Amino acid sequence: MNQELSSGFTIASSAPIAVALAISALLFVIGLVGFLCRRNMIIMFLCTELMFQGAALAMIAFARLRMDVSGQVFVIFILTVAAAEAALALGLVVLLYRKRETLSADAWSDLGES
Amino acid sequence: MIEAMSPQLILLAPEMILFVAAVTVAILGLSKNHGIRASLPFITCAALIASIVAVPLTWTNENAQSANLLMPMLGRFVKPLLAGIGVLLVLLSVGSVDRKLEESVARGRMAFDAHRVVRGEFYAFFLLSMMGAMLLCNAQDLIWLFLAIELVSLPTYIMVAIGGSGNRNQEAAVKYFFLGAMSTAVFLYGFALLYGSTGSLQFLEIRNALVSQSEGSGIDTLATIGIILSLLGLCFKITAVPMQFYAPDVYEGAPTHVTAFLAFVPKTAGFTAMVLILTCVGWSGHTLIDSDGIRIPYMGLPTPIAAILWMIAILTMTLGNIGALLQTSVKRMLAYSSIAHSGYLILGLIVGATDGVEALFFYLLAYGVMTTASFAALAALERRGEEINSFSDLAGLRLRHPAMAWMLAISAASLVGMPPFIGFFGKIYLFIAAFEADQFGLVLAAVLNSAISGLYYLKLAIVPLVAPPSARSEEVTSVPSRWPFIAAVLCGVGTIVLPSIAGTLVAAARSSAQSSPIVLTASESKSKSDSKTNFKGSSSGALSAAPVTAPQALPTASTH
Amino acid sequence: MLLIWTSILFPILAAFAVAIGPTKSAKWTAFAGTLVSLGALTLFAWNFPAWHNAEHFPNTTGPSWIPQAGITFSVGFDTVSLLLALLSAFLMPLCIAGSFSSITERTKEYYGWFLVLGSSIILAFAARDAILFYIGYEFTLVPMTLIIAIYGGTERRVAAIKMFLYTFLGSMFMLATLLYIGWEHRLAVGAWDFDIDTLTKTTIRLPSSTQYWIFAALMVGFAVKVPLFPLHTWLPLAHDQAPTAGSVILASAMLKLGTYGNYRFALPMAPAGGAELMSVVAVLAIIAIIYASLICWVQTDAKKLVAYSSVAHLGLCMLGLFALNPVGAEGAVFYMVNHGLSTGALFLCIGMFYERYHTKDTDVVGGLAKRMPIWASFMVLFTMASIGLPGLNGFIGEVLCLGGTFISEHDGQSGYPGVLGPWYAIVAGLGLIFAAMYLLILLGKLVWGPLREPHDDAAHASSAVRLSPDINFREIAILTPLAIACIWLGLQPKPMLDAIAPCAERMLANYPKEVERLMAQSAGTPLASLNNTTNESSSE
Amino acid sequence: MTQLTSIPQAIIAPELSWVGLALLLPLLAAVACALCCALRVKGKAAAIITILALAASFGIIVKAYFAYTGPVQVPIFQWIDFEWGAGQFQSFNANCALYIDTLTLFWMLFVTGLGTLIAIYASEYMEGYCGSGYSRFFFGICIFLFSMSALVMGDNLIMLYLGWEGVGLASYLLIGFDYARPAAVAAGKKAFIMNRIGDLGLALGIFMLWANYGTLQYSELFAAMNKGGQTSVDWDLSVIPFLLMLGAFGKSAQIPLFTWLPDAMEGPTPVSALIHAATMVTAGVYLIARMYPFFELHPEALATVAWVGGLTALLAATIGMAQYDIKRVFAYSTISQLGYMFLGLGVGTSFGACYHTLTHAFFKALLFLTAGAIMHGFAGQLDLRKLSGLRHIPGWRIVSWTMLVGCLWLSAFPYTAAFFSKDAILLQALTSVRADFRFLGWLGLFTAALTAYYTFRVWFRVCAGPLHFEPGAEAHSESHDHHAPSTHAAHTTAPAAKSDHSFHPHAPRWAINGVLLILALGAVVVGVPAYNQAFAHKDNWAQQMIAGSSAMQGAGLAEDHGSQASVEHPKVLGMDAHTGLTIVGCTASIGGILIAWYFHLGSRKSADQLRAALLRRWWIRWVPICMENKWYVDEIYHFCFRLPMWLGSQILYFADRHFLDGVMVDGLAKIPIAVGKLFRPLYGGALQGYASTMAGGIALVVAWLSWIWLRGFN
Repeated sequence: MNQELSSGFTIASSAPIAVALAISALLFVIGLVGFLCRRNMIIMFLCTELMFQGAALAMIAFARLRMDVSGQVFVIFILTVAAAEAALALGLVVLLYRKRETLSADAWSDLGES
Repeated sequence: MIEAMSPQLILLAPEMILFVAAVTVAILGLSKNHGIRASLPFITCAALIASIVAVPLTWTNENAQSANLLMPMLGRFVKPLLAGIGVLLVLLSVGSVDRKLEESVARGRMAFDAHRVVRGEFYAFFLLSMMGAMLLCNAQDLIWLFLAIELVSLPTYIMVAIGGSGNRNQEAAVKYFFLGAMSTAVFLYGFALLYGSTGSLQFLEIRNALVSQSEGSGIDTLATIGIILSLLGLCFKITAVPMQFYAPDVYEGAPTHVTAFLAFVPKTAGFTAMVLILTCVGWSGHTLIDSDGIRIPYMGLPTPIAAILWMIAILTMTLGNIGALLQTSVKRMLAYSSIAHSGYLILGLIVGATDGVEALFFYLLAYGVMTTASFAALAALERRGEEINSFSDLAGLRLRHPAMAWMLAISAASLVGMPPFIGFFGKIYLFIAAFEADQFGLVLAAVLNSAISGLYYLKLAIVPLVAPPSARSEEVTSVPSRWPFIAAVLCGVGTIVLPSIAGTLVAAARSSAQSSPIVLTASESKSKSDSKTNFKGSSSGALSAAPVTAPQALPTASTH
Repeated sequence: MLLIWTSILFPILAAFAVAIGPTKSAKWTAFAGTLVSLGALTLFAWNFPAWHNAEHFPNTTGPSWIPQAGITFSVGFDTVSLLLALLSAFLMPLCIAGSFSSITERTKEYYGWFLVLGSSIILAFAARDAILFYIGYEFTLVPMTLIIAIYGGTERRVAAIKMFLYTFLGSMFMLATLLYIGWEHRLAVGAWDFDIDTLTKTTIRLPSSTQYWIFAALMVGFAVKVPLFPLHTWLPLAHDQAPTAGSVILASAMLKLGTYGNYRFALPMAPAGGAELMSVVAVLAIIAIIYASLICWVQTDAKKLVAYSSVAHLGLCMLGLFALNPVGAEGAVFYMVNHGLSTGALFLCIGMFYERYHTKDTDVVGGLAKRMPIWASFMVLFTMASIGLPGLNGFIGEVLCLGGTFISEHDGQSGYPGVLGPWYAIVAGLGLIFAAMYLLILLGKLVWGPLREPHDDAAHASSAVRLSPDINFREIAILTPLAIACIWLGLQPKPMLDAIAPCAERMLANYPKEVERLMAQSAGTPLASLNNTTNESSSE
Repeated sequence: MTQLTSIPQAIIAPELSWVGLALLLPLLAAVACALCCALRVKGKAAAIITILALAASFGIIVKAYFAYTGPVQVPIFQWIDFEWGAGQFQSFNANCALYIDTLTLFWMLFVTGLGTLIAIYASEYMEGYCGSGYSRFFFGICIFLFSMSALVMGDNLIMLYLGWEGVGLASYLLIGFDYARPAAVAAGKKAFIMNRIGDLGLALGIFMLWANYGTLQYSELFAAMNKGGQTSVDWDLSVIPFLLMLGAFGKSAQIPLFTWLPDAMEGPTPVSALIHAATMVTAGVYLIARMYPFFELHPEALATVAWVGGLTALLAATIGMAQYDIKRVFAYSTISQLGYMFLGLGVGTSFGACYHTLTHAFFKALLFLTAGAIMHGFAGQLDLRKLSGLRHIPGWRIVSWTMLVGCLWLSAFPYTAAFFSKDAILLQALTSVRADFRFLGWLGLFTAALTAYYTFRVWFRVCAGPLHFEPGAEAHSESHDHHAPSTHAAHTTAPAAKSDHSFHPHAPRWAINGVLLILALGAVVVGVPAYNQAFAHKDNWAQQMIAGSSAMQGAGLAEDHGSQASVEHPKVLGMDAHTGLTIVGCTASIGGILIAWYFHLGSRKSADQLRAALLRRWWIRWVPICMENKWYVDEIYHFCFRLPMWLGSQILYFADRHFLDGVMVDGLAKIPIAVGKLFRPLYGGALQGYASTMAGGIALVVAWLSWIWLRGFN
């Protein structure tokens, strides 16, 4: 399956990579839309995680395509960073919850120009 | 022991110092002894100064050669710049982190409780973030770049949250965190696409792949989208147009010393990252040595990337300046002004090659000094325990705090580009670089924008000096610790004195902007697999052929 | 070289001394500072070798500041810039002495800023590097804005902010153009270099369309500073609100920066563009003369009247410069020096009576000849000087400017064809009548006529420093050197005119060719014959 | 173009630089007077200094007259002198140098002579101002004489212009001498501005000359004319005479710019006598005489001068008839006599004009000084209805009889000096080839009759008739701070009281009487050259003086006419020219005197009846009304020029403040702020708000990129 990648990358010819890419793009978009719509801060953080996974999936797809291990190494690092961010996000959310007794992001909008 | 370490590791000496200092500071922060807790900022300063000293010692030419970096001399200028301004930023924060807790403990109203103390962590995160920014300069591949950027931003989210007291910090933190996370995801996706199209994470290989693509039918779309997405993601760091909306709220909400930090360190990191990525894509000024050693001029950024950067520059400048006109809060106005200055800096990015990047770094130096001066002046004052925020607090400041009033005036004058100060020389050099790349439109836009910026910077200068004192400004007192005062004076003097050594600074910026020449060996276009092997040999050979460190004469007159 | 740098840097040292020293001695240190700077300049002028040739002295390029951008610390004078620098250095001590009694609080800051202003003006005149000139030119704004904003009249802040922003926008255009010129030089030669003479040599060779834009942009930048017609609205406000000494320096030294800028940058650097645009700009100058003179006629506020009058006078001065012949150019430079002396003196006189009556409104106060005879005689002398009475300095400038405009026709035999003509001079001549009218009305109200004093004598008594009804010895000591200068220049202009002549001719060297080419273009003759003349242009 | 008899070429004579002293002395005196003024000298020191200086300069001029051999150019010092090329048009030099020829000496003689006499007169007349303005007055006189001598003796037109503006300044300072009175200040300002309008004409003329001839020095200009003046058709040469004319009319108060002279009577009388009668106003005549050859540049130039002169003479005479203030009458008579001089110049006899200037200077100065004496004695009373029969009062006989001499000369009584000078002018006009000149000649004769009438109207009213007078205003106001009480009878009487015994007019002392006598003698002496020519058939001294100068070209014309006259014996009313004119001239002046005798001495009430009768008839009503209101010229100027300009400048000032400054500048500053408000809602504060805008931005960019990709693809 080691297709010669001509310089011009044609999606049509290699089905599996296209599917993987489509899924990762889908994941990314879902994460983005979820981040914009959902009010709850934890859900919003999860959506950012989703976007991270979308990127990771794309990375794996390309690694597979290129038969190059560094893509997967990158994914591992993405996961670790996502974990770090999760810890930080939850710490922050707990801090906010203790302040305003609510998880909704709209509670925090008194800065900014009215 | 140092020779034994491989050149890459030696170059990381400053980061190692900072890391060790971060750990010690985190631990010392928990000690019961008030003296140790009070000395934490000074330990941080010591570490930073040590890292400044470490750079020239370790970053010698041979190390840079053998380190096989994309921009070998980048760290030699950027790291001392970061650490230097970092020292000033630490001085700003002396006495304001954990202030209420420390006071109550000092007055004995509260027993010391290790769980509540935050100062140690704050300075640890400070050092970690600084370390992240420095790591960026040694980046060799996308992973390193990604990790360094995350290392810069994660600590800043926390610093915003724990820096001061009051719920405005939390709101700023939450906004900063979530939007930061989103932008990280964006540029991560960009990296993924870039990896996909070029097949490698190593900068040098990405560059060779992109150059060979551009030799052929131009960079393919996937790579273009990848680069654009990563640039947009990084725009968050440098508060450029699509991603700059968080800046006013976060800068206003965060405590002043943290805002000062945000205004400089992430911005420098963002710009360094963008420089690295765009160097991969290759600017017109790059030296290309083809197989038989002839230098061929590289035609520069592909049009879509250049067009988008051009749009971002114009919009950032204009929105930043126009937004600042309406503000009544000083910190919010300074936020907009830092957005505007990012617009000017993107000008340097567009020009690219050595002139643009060199002007960018020199302007970053100037920007760092003058913005820190204005924030320091604000940090050194307070009104009834809270920070200075609105202009009416500053009215007639000259009567009670003449030094701070003059510092504000000087920083405002320098920010607007008034001649004898460093800001003017930064702008001049930026315009000269823009002329090198025939960007007349941009220069005109920048000139118009700095004229518009005159409106609000003049307000920042005239209100403290000339306006009659208002009721609110009567209660303005100076912060108990005198270090912010000293930092402000240092920055003010800096803006006046630095122009006199402008020549040497520009030379340093020029050397850091050199990027290693792209070497197109005849076998380049052959199959991908074996390019990796001979690549190593040829690149190192080529490197020695064109000694990078020789101060390069100005690039031959690019085709006009 | 050392003398120049002493005259520039010493006032800054004095400013520090004033800032540190005790308040009481602030004014004397400031006075001493300006005297030393004046002394250094006069010593330099005394043995100035290039009085009769158009060379700069010292023409060695100084230590480089930013080598990559070709910015160097090179300073040097030619006769024109030396004269203007001497004028400003001469007026500085007079202004400081003039404000001893009028400035009572925040005196240290006032004198400090004044010294800084003086040094940056001299730097602007002395600079031989375009960016160094820009630094001097631009930095005068900061002290001036602060002086007006702190020590000015009622709505001083509005006036100061308007002045700053207006001039700042104008000079931003100028900066962009200077850099563009530097860039054209870089293209032609390969390296950045901002030395004015080298820049002039390269810009002359540029195609006429680029020169057109360079001239237009530079003209806009400098027209804001020399208040040419549409861009003058900031000047009356600034003068009205500025303290006496501030408006003296604004009128006599800072406005000259604009005219000097035109003389040094706009005209020599873009002769082709200049030749085309000259008639448009001359029309603006003429409108300025008539427009400002008419407005002066209805003014009741003495200071605003003199402010608008300097708009009119400088319109005539610029007209002389645009006449593109030695008579006009020399007249313009001579006029710059005279205008500085006579208008500066007028402002000082107005300041003196303002200190005593605290009102500038000529409806309220008047007929002071009875109360202040010595002041009245000085006032009459300086008004007559600015009206341009023969025998005093104004006349010679006026005659030369008008004469220059007169003979600057296309087919003039004066060896310097120009684009203006007799009709321009005739209309500008109307300005002479209006000049007599509005200045005499000022004189009639202020000096002659029955004595009118503001009835609220409280203001009179409350002035901190009790001033004698007529001007005291200090004030006389300020006005006499100006009076002597006015009379001396009126009777003996020859040495100064001879000094200016070579520089004026050098500046206009390329214009005869350009005007002929313009005429040939407009007359439609084939350009081929003329083309070869342009590319092997005369290189000095 | 009549063949130009060449003007003698001036030789450079530096050894004659002592003549420059005549220029320098008044300047030194002025400086001395300024010092007296500054040191508040109480006594009459200033007067003595001035008189000495003027007498010395008169002596120098007389010495120069006797030492005169030919036209001479005396350089003193370099003033404006630079050249940028070798060519004729590539230099601008206007050095301080003197050009001495007969015309200059002719003029300087009577200028310095009269100046000295009037200075002596003023020393007594101005006693009242001893403490507070005396030396300032003499400072003005010295400045005036310095400028006048610079004007007359100047070697180039810029020196002439220097003198021109200098005399304007002196007249401004002296008219506004009594600055306490707003009327005086306004008059001074009006005089200066009117002069300034004339000066503009002169300045433009000078520039035109310089542009066309490349030089401004008389010697070089005349040399250019000698080589055959180009009367070219292009406009910038032919406009020169008209511009010079405008300057001359401004200074010598002719038709367009004459309204300032009557108002200039606000100044003290010696000023009116010296400046506004004898010397300054003749500057215009001097200019045209000096630049006479250049008036050939346009065929109609001289005709215009003649017409303007004739019409002014008539207009001024009509107004003079209806004035009640003695000084105003004499002011209008000065304007009318100047009209005659310009008529003379216009018709071609520059000799007649210059000779009339000489005679006029003497008798008009005499008349003004007598009026001054009356005003001084009768505490400012000058209304001829309130003064009568002065000659009966002891001590006033000299004033009355000298006034009679003056009036006789003014009305050109047969065989007086003025008769001959006016006769020379009218002869030239009546016998000229051109019909319009002849018409002007007859018009001049009619005006001569009017002149005779209004002159003797004054004399019969004031000096003759029953003794009755009322003191002027100054006697009854509290003693002016500047009028030392000693000079006026302190006791005050009700102003309306007619009884004369209460107020004793103090008669003038030796200084005033002496000067009056000398002037009367001078008026007679000045007639001697005419008597020689008329009776002893020796040629007239004045004619020789004028003939020897640049005005020569005009004199030449006279001879041609003369020669033509002898050839065709032009007839005046059928008789030979000279005899015919004398007869007509005598009838005109004697007729005028008789009419004046009838109305103002015989039956004074008949004058009032005539006036009432005229006012009743509607079709003739406008004549007396217009005459008394000076034909409303001032009002016309006010409405045609001053008012519209004043309104225009108010509008401009409003526009400058609000439109140019308010709308343009402030408006420009408000644009960025307005745009800023546009983008403000984007920073609303909501987290998701920011996120969506950011996502929108990214989506936009990616969409644009893929659009390019797709477009590139197919």
